[in-house]
This record gives sequence, C-alpha cells and structure tokens, in this order.
Amino acid sequence: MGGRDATMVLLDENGIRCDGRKIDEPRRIMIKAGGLKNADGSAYIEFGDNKILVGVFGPRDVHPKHMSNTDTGILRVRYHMEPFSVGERKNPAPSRREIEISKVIKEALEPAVMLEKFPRTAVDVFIEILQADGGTRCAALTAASVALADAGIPMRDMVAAIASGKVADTIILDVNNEEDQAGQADMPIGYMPSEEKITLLQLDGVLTPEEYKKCVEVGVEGCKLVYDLQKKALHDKYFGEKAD
Amino acid sequence: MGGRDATMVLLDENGIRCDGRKIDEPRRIMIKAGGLKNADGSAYIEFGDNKILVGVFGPRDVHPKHMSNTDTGILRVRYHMEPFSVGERKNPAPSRREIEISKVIKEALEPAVMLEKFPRTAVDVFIEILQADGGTRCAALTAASVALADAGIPMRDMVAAIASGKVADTIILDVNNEEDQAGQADMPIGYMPSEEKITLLQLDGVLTPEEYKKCVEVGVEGCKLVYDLQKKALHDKYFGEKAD
Amino acid sequence: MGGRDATMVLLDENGIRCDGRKIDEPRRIMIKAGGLKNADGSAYIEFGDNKILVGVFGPRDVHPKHMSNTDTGILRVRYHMEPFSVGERKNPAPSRREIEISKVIKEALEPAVMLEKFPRTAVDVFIEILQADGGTRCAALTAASVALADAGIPMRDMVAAIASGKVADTIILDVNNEEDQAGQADMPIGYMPSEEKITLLQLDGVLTPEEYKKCVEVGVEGCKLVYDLQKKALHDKYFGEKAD
Amino acid sequence: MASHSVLDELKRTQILELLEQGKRVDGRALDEARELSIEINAIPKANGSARIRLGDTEVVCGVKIQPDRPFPDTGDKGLFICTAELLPLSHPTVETGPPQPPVIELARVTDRGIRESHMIDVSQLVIEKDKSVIGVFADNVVVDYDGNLFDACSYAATAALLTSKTPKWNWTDEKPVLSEGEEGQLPINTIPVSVTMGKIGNYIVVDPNGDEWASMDARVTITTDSDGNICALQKGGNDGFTLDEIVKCGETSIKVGAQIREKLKSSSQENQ
Amino acid sequence: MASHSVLDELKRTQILELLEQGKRVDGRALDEARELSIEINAIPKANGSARIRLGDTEVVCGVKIQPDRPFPDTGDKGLFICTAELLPLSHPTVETGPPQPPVIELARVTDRGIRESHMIDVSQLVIEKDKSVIGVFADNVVVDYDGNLFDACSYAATAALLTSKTPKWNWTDEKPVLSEGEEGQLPINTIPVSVTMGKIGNYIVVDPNGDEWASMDARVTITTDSDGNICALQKGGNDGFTLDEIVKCGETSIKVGAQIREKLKSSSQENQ
Amino acid sequence: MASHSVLDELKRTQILELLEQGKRVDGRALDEARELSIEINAIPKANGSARIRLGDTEVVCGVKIQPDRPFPDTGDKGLFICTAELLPLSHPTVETGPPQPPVIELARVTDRGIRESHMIDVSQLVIEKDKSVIGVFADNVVVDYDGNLFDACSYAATAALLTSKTPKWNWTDEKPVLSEGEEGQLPINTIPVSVTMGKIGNYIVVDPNGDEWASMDARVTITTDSDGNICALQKGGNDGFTLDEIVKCGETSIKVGAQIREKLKSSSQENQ
Repeated sequence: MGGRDATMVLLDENGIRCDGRKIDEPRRIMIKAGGLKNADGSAYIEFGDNKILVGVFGPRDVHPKHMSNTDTGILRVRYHMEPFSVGERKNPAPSRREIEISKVIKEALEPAVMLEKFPRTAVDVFIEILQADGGTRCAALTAASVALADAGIPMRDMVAAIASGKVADTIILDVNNEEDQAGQADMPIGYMPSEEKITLLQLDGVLTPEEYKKCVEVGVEGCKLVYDLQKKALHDKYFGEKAD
Repeated sequence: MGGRDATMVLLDENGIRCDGRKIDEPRRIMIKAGGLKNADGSAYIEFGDNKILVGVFGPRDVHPKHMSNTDTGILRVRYHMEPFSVGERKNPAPSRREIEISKVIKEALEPAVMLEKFPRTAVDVFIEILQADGGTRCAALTAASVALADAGIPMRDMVAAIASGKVADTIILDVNNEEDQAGQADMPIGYMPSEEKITLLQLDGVLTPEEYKKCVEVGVEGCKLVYDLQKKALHDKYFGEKAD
Repeated sequence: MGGRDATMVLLDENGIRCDGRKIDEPRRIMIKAGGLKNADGSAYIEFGDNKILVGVFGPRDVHPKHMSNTDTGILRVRYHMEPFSVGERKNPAPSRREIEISKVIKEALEPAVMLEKFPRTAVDVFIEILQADGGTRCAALTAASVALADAGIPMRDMVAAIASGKVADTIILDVNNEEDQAGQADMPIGYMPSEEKITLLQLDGVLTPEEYKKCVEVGVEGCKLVYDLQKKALHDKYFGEKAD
Repeated sequence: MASHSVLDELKRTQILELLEQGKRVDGRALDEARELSIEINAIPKANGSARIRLGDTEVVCGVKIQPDRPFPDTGDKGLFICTAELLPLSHPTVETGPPQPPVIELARVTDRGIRESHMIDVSQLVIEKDKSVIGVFADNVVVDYDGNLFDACSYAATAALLTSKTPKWNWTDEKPVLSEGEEGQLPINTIPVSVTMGKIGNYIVVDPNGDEWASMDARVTITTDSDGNICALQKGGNDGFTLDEIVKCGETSIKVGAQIREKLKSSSQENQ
Repeated sequence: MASHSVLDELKRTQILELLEQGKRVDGRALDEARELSIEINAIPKANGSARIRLGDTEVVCGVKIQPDRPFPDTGDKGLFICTAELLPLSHPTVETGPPQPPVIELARVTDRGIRESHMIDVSQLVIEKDKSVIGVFADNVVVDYDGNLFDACSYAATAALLTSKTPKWNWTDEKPVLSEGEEGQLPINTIPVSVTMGKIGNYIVVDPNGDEWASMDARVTITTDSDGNICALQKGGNDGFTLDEIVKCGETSIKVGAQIREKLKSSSQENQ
Repeated sequence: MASHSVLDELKRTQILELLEQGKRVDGRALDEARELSIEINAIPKANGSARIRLGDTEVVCGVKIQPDRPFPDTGDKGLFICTAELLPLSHPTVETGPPQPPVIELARVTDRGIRESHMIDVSQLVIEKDKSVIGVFADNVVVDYDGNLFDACSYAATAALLTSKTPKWNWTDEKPVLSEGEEGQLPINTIPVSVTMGKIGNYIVVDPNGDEWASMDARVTITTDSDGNICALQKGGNDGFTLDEIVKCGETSIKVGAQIREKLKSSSQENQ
C-alpha cells in the first residue's frame, strides 16, 4: 500500500479525488435485473468501469447426491474473470484469488438466503467479470443479490456492498482502481440494511483504531445507498413501465 | 498456408509432385487387420510414412454407469500421438489438437457403427500414432474402420479416408507432410462408399467455389481406392492363405 | 554415481567417514511413539538430520466403496516432503519420486500388517518429511512401523529399515546425504527381523557380485539395530516412566 | 445440451413435420440466418470488443493486444489466438471445470476460420524479429445459449477484430516499450464469415437454433472470405452428407456469408 | 471439519449454555487465547523455522530464502510468499489432493496479514534491480488440528521470520553468487499479530478451539501491527456481525494482539 | 491387472501345483526368460527405435535426440530421460488419464536401470557448457501386455539406444545449429540388462508372464552391466524375500542377463 505512483494526487486541496468525486461520493452505479434467457434469474451491473453479469440457477438437484444436505439447501458461488477483463490478458485457469473471492461472496450471501426452505437442493450463482476496475467483489455481491431475488429465491434481505478506504490520510467511500493501487487502505463491506448485519468485510492496509471505526461506518452508509439502487432495479423490472 | 519454404517445387512441369507421385496418385498404403493379442479387434496401417496402430475393445460395460445410454451403445475414440512420432519430441500430455481429432474421428465412425445393436455398452477405439507424416487423421480413420470390423462390431459400411488438396493451383489427391506445410489447401475426407455418405470433412486453406467442388470429388474417388485396400486387408486375414 | 565432488574424502586412512562415523556405525537415531492428538497412531523419528512425522488413521471406511475389498483391508501410504525440507524449496505438487516411494513403502509394510483382520476397511499412513538428509525412505518406513503399532493395528512384526552402500570401494552402513551424492552405491533395505524377510530393497550404483552380497548382509544387520530402537520407543511410551 | 430426452424426441418430430412443409419452428426460410445484432466496444478497456446476439445466442468477445515472444520457427510473424468458452450462466447444463471436447472443437474451429482466411496480416505484427512480436488474443465467452455457437463466436471475434485499436511498441534496451499516444488499426486483409448448416432428416437449415441443434443429425461449418472463396470447413455430428449436399452447402455459405459480411462491415464502419 | 452431525449439534448446545453463564468449554475467558508454545529453529536446515502449538493446534513453518526473478513491474522489490497446507495427519477428515477453498483462504489470509503489515522490507531484498531479487518463502504445515488455523499459521510464520538468517548474494557474471559466511537478519519493520474471534449465538470468543470452530456462526480475523494499528481483516462464516460487534472486535484484537506480540518477541530474542 | 478374482485364484493354484513339479504354465524352466524378438528401426523418422516382443508382451521404443538446456547444477552433462507408458490398447483394464503409481514406478525403474549403469556417457553430450546440451529421450509405449513390463521396456530402450544415430550441433550465434549430414553413434559405455524375477509361494521364476505376474507374491528386478556387475535393483509386491533368496536372485540376474545381452548385441550389430 506504499503506492506505486507516489506522484499521483489522490485528493486535492478542495477534497476532490483523482476521478473528480467527493470523498463520500460513489461512482456511477447502474443495475439491471434480468436480461439472460436461460438463467432462472440474472442481473447486470455497471459500477464505475466494472461491468459484471450474474446468472442464478436453482433450486435444483445436486450431483453427486452425497454433496447435498437433507436439512438445508446449499449455495454455490463462482466468481470468474474473463481473460479480457483486466489490463494484461488473464490466464483462463481459475486463480487462487478467484477461489477465495468466490468463498467470501458465498459466505456474504448465505445469511441472506433462506436455504432452509429448499433442503437437498442447490442454488448456483455464477458471477462473470466482463470488465474490472477496482471493487469487483462489492459490485459482484450487489448484483448477485439482485439476481437471486430475480430468480425468486426466498431471501431475508438483499446484501448491498461497497468499499470504503483511506487515501491521503482521509477516509473515503468507494475505492476505485487507482485509489486501491496507490492508496493506504481498502475495506470492502457487504451489509444487509434491514437485518443490520455486516456479512462481508475485508481490509488491506493500515488504519488507526479511530480510522478503522470510521471506515466501517462510512462503508455501512454507502451500502444503504447501493441498497436503494438494488430495490429500484427490481422495481423497474417488475413494476416499471418497461416491465414485461 | 503461405508456405514456409517458398522455394520448394511442389509440382514440376510434367505434373510430378515433390515425392514423385502424379497428381491423383496416393502414397503407398499397407493395411493389416488384427495383430494385437489383448484387443478385441485391431489393425495396423502404413500410409506413406504414417505408421498407426488401432485397438478396439467392446461392446463392454460402461463405468460410471450413468455415462451409458439405455437406448443405444456409445462409441469412444482416443487419437493419441507417441512422443517420438513427430519431428520434435511431443509433450506426453494430450493436446487440444488430439482432443479435437478424437471427436472428429468419433463422429466420422458413428454413422458406420450399428450402435443401436448394443444398448448400455460402449465400444472403445484407441488410435496410436507411432509415426506421423501428414494425413494422420485419414489414415487413422481408415485403420479404425478395419479394427472395428476385425472386432466383429456390426457395421453398415466401413469409412475410408484420404485427403485431397491444392498445391501450385492444382487439385491433388493425398496430401503429404511437405504439401500440407507448403501447399495451398488440405481437405481430409472420410467416406462410406456403399452408403455414399461423407462422414468426415475438414478444410484448411483457400479454394474457389470450382476448386472446392473438384476437391470434394477427387477426395471421394480417393476414398474408393482406400476402401478396396480395407476390404483386401480383412479378406487376407479371414480368407487369405495366411489366415489363422 | 561418479560423484559431483571428486575431491571430498569420503573415507580416510583410519576408516573414518566424512561425518566421523565408522563404516558400520549408524547415525544418531531417536524414535518417539505417539505425539499427535488426532491421529489414531503416530511416531516421530530423527535419523541423522532427517526429521519425519508419521500419522496413522484406521481401520476406517473406504470412500468410494468400490475401492474397498470384501476379503481384506487395504493399506494406503503417502510419502510427502514439505517445501522447506530440502536444500532448494520444493514445489508443493507431488513429484513422481514421491509417488514411487509411497508405493515402495506401502509394499514394504504390507507383509507386516495383518490386513486380513479388517476386511472392507482401509488403514492410512501419512508420512511427512520435515527435514531430509539422505535415507528418508528408510527412516520413514521405520517410523511408519512404529506409528502402525501405536495405532493398535495388528501386525506380524515391525519393519526396520536402513541403507547400506559403497564409498571409496568399501561397504558401509547408513548412507548419509554426502555419501549418497558422491558415493558409489546406495542400497535401502527394509527387514522384518522375526520373520526374516526383506520387504524393501532398492539399489542405485555399481556393485560386484561379492559386494552385492556383503551389502545386503550389512544392511540386514543394521536393520536389527534399528529394530531394537523401535521396540524401545514403544516400550517407553507404553511401559516407560513417562507413559501416560 | 448433449442428453436426449423424450422431450427432445417430440421436438425433433415437430421440427421434421414442419420442414416437410418447408417451414422452420421460428418461421425462418431454410437458408435464412437469425437476426444478428452487434454492439461494438462493449468492453472499452479492451483493445477491441463486441457483444453480439444471433437470435437468442449471445457472445461477448474481448481482444487484447500485447507484446509476446514469437514461436521459435516463426520469428517474423506476430501471434493470433482466438479462444471460446461456455460460461455456466449461458445454460443450465453447462458445467465449470476444464473445457470438454465440444468446447475445444468450438474454440479451434473459430480460431481456424479466422486464421486460414488470413484476415490479420501477422507479418506486420513484429516488434523485433525473432525477439518480440505483437500478440492478438480474441477471447469469446458465451453468455446465453440458443444453438450455433460456431457462427456466433466467429461473428463476435470478427466484429471485435475489425474495430480493434492496436498500440505501438518500439524495441528499446532489449525490450518492447509502449509508444504512448500512437494507436492504429490491425492490418486486415479480408473479412471471414462462418456459416453453419444443420442436417435434420433430409433437410439442411442455415444457422440452427437451440431446438434445431439438439435435433440435427449432422452439421457443417463453412467459412468464406471477402473474395467469395472458401477457406475453412468443419463437418460434425453423428451422421454424414452426400457429395451433392456438401457442394450445395458450399454455395449456401457463399450466399449467406455475403449478407452477413455486409452487416459486419457496416457495424464496424459506424464505430471507426 | 465441515460436516454437521447430531454430535455437533449437541456440542453447540453445550457451548451456548456455558456461554450464557460467561464460561467456555475449556474454562477460558471469552477474550482469552489458548496457551501458545513456540519452538524456534525446529528445522535447522531451513533459513528459519518454528514449531508452535496453540492449544492442541500445531503448526510447523519453514522459511526458505533464495534468489528469484522479480515480478516484471516490481523489479526493485524482493518476493515474500507465505503458504499454508493442512497435512492429512492433522485430522481424520483432511483429504489429500489439490487444496480446497478453505485452505486457499487460510493461505491467502495468512499471507496478507503479514504482507499488509509491511513486516518485511522487501525493498532491501534486491540483488540486482530488475534482474534478481531475494525470495522469502514461509511455508506453514498444519500437523495437528484443534481449530483456529488462521492465528496458528500466522504465529508460526511470524516466529520463523523473526529468527530467520538470510544469506547474501552478489551479482557476478550476470547471475547471483552466494557470498559464503555472510549471514544477516531479515529486514523487519513490525510484528504483525492476527487474532481470530468466533461468533457463537450472540457471544464472541477469542481463539476458538476445534469444538467452538465447528459450532460458530461467523468469524473475523484481525491483524494488528506493533504500533497498535489494524492492518488486515477477514470476515468468514455464514452469518454476519453488527457494526458494534465489528468495532468491538477491533479493540479486542489490539488488546489480545499486544499480549501475543510480547510472547513472539521474547521467544525470538531468546533465539538470536 | 490389479484386481483379484476367483479366476485369478484358480490360476494361482494351478501355477503353484505345476511349480511343485518344477514346471511352469508355458513349459519354461524356472530360470528361463521368454523368447525375445527385436525389430530395430521400427520408427525410421526417430533417431533410434526398436519394437520388441518378450513372449506376448510388446513394446515400442522411440529415441529422440535434440538440443536442450542443461540442469543448472550439471552444465557439463547432457540429458538422458527414459519414460514408459501403458497404451490403452495393450490390455482391457488399462485406463487413459494421468499415469497411476505402477506406471510411474515402471518408468522410473526403467530409467534408473539404464542411468545407473552409465550406459550413455552424458559428459560427451555437451554442445556448449552451461548453455546447451544434447538431450536423449527414450520413450517406451506398451502395445500388448503379457506381464513383466520392466524387462520388456528395458530391452526396447536399450536396443533403440544401441542403434540410435545422433545428429551434431555447433554453437553459433548463441544457439545450437544443426550440422547437416554429420551423424554418429551415441557414446555407449556398457549394455545394461534388467532381469525380473517373481516369487510365487516359495518358488522364484524368471520373466513372469501375465498369469504368473497376477499370481506372484513379490518380485525383484535386478540390472547388470557388461562387466557382470549389479547396478540397479527394485523390489516390489506385497511380500518379502529372505536374504538367501535375494543373493540367489543376484546370481540369476547375472547369468540370464548375459544371455540377453548377447541377443541385444547381435541384433544391434546387424543393424549398424
């Protein structure tokens, strides 16, 4: 987190960030519920320059059977980057990073999904990163919640997600790629507003105890903004003028 | 197909090719039915400098069971090159090329094999390229048909195969390795003469519509020559003087 | 076996070896039975600078079931080196050498274990090389026998193991790493003293027929020394003052 | 997509009955491809990209252009590699894990169709002979499945390549150094178009949709270039074609290919 | 360790009943870690090593230090890589084969906790800029399992790194040449300490043992540095935390981390 | 070949009953190997090759000789690598996929027998010290299985190596350049011969065929060189040998090995 490019000004004297945003201002977020024909539910999100597609299948049978659970349904999540989604072409083999993020997102969604309602079966969430720009896991988690809702999976709440962080000794909302590379800390947060539960939380970078508290608080507030956009996306599809 | 070695004369003023053949003349072809002790059927072919061994097992049980089909038998084909079969030692791991050719040969044999006669079971065809010299897939398909017949698998017909192609703006029969490397087009054809069906067809290289038609026709005629040698090989084993 | 370092004196004029030992003197050997909480049986050995931990589980169910044998139990052995156990950091993927040694040790233990007493089940032996110093397979086999006994697996006898070899045209006992690298022959031997059976035997390096006989004899005598230490380790645990 | 169920049998019967009346399930003529819609530059951070729909089959292609080492025996040529992958969200039957033979065939046929047409002049993609060349990677991902991935991937890759911007590199201090601000087009020789035809009973249909794909006996994919020549072909499926059918398919591929080539041209010109 | 049986349910009930009385199954206070014992230099042939027990969880870490190539874009920095592996003798449920997602997470979280603290000054690990750097590999193997591998691996790696001896290399004839007899310490900036807390019902316990680990709803691992700052965090498990809980966990990690840091310091100083 | 059926039991009983009368199932003496037939140069495009039959076990070995990089610590030696593979057409039980432990052992024992005899003088296979050496790859493929692959692969590899022609390379412009038209023999020091003996009950038989292989309790493979010395040994199988048996097997391997060495010599001389 020392920052590769020490000369980049991440925050100017007027509190404006390298991409023109204010410290508590998220990037442009566009969420669309549905879109895929074959998936049982789907969503597309543009979150800054991130472009992510999520498809959901299930509840459906589990093969091999011994992987299923007679007491509860299981959730399976795959986070996957396209070879062209990042600066240098990514090797198609799944990286250890992708495997870890798949697990982290799965555990962030599990508190939200009423898995007990569909024992013996599985729900599959497939996340495809078409273009990456810092904060993919938060954008992916946000879209996955909408895709699960679009598939009609019973849920306690949706998980909204965004990263807070620290640049130029200041706590900011929604860390972009440059800020992640050259900044001081990055803290992705996933939050269920109506349940008041943090279900995803990670941190890379150094924070004092006070900054740590501030960072969590700023992130939770950001999640509430994202949550409204999630609800709007579902509303647009199911109750909007363009609803089919 | 621009040709690595532009200076090589692929066709001289008398219509003679780089290896002395006429334009419609195949390389030396020697087919032997049988030869392996453990395989249910086998064949060995020398097709120019290609040397290929094929072994067939089956019909036999399928493991795991869920891979079998209650309505029909299944055909499985593996095309495999030995490390010493090509110029530079081949890495032993199966290449994507070998996987594709296995599939292409399988689909070329399926119309010939009466799979419906042995439901729930599998017939395995193992093709081993001992020495490669251009046109391995045609030689392999030709030998595989003979090995299937030698195994007593019920068949509608045998598939005979050979490549036609284009060198020095001329359509030729049976493309050898040099002609494949330096020539203009290579079109492997597999054909069932009594059924009049083309079951393998591929093309690499540029042909005008007229050349395309000519190339298919030349290839089909070539397959008929190969077909006679296939029948002779089986005759030699089962009715010949050396039959055991 | 020409030896990389021809200048190293492997045996001086007084019959003393590069590490100060006499020709028939083994390295320091320390064996401890037990030690791991979760394993059903375990042992730790220091054999020269080798440090090896062995854990045993079983008899236990086999998954998938079709791998089990209704007539007899099965023994499964994994020999595995830690990345930090050798001079240059070892790639974590299992090497072909590790797979072969696993098989060799398994076949050396099988004559000792009464597999017929626990049909349909498996006993797993996990060997972990924490630090390697020449002769790991013998040290591992020695410790594995103790761990099997510690797990209460019914056995005909224990297998004791040590290597004999040839340096400076002399047959020696217990080849260390330098002697293996620069010496003339290395012969690992595993032996069941009460059954008088050699169950592990390998040889790399050139021996005359007379040397060959001598080498086997020296090795078998060495195994008897090791055998006493194995018995002592079990006695110390189960009947010693420190027994729990 | 490989398993055959009773439902598949019923669909095949229906498709065949319609074909006997000269009709297709979705109302198309036998030699008519589905509507092709092309969104150029769907992935702006890539060097080129396209998101295309062929009926309800949807494919995204991203092109990455970057310095690479040449193959040892072709140090005077750049690299062109085209891949294809079926994303698991494209259909409930797609499994994750290493690519299965049908996907390997899809990738190789897509690659070969473009490569054999000599669409890209790789001899112009050399930074320093024998040491450093430009690699062009066109990666297709299938996002929604409704049959005929061969053509869908081919069109996505071709559309993306036609509109790719390539950076320039100079050979400095024994390594390729990006020449900032200089961007050009890829050296394009021709526009290859793949046309896939399925044989169902004795009928041959262009651009089979998902139901037709599951019902067909054999298929042939023929790629033509801007000169109307045939430059690649792949037969597949577990039945065969007659010689006459194969010749006829060649003619159809030229005719249908010409229509699609115009579509690819116009959408790329709108995006220059 | 992932399967839930009737026995697991019974254990969870017992654990929860005790927690309601402010007690833990093994008698510890809720914010009390298990006893940590550290054996430095357990693998003398490695450049550094430690064998640690945290309660009945046991981990061996070996450090290898050797010349390596730098990453292309960071030619002015050495490499630091920390791994973790569950040996099959550590628990009857561990399977051999490629690492499963929980082990991949374990390895990455252990690595990140140390990396993000900047414990090792990798800028001092350069032999020749852009050509050769020093690689530091800290490989953890779990030898006995009783819960909380995150902290056990972190302590083993930290103890091994603090006491590692690094050889020196010179850049001669375009390759790194070992400078015999010269050995030094690794350049250490700070001592990171990871503290893992499990949430069981509404209770949060420090350093969950195996039974607690199998019973807990969620967990969080927080790493602090010598300045008392927080430098890495990972939430896991299939439930969530409230904001207040997360803030409280931060405080606990600083307090408990400080105790463990003293322990790590003193055992490393005894072994200098 | 690993599964034990009732049929296997019956065969073993029959084999043992015959052995008690001093006889073997195929009429051989206990210390008699099966007939060995050798076809040299079966793969003319390889640098050397042999197709051999040992009874009904058939193996093809092809040798490829090509420039390669030396191992970092042995820059003054060429490479010799010998492999072995069981082709699926060799027996109905052989499966495709990554090699199983018995095949890995087969390959390593075959390689070691030749390597430890110092058959090939790798110090003469250097093109440019530390930079480029000659690699000799002897790849065995088993084409038909009837027991005792250890000896069959060893004989195939040895016959192929004895008759290999090696090209010459010069070190020009920092790379190895083929010197056209110059071909020589490999530098051969000795002729290693492997002899495998199976223990069935208390009987030891040379060169077990397929039925004997499935019935035996233990085996030992001993390789001897042209001087009649023993240079490699591998015991296998799930029983043991007495010390006397092992010493006796050594003597048998020298005696039988000498006969087979003559056979290998004469067939290679016919093909010079």
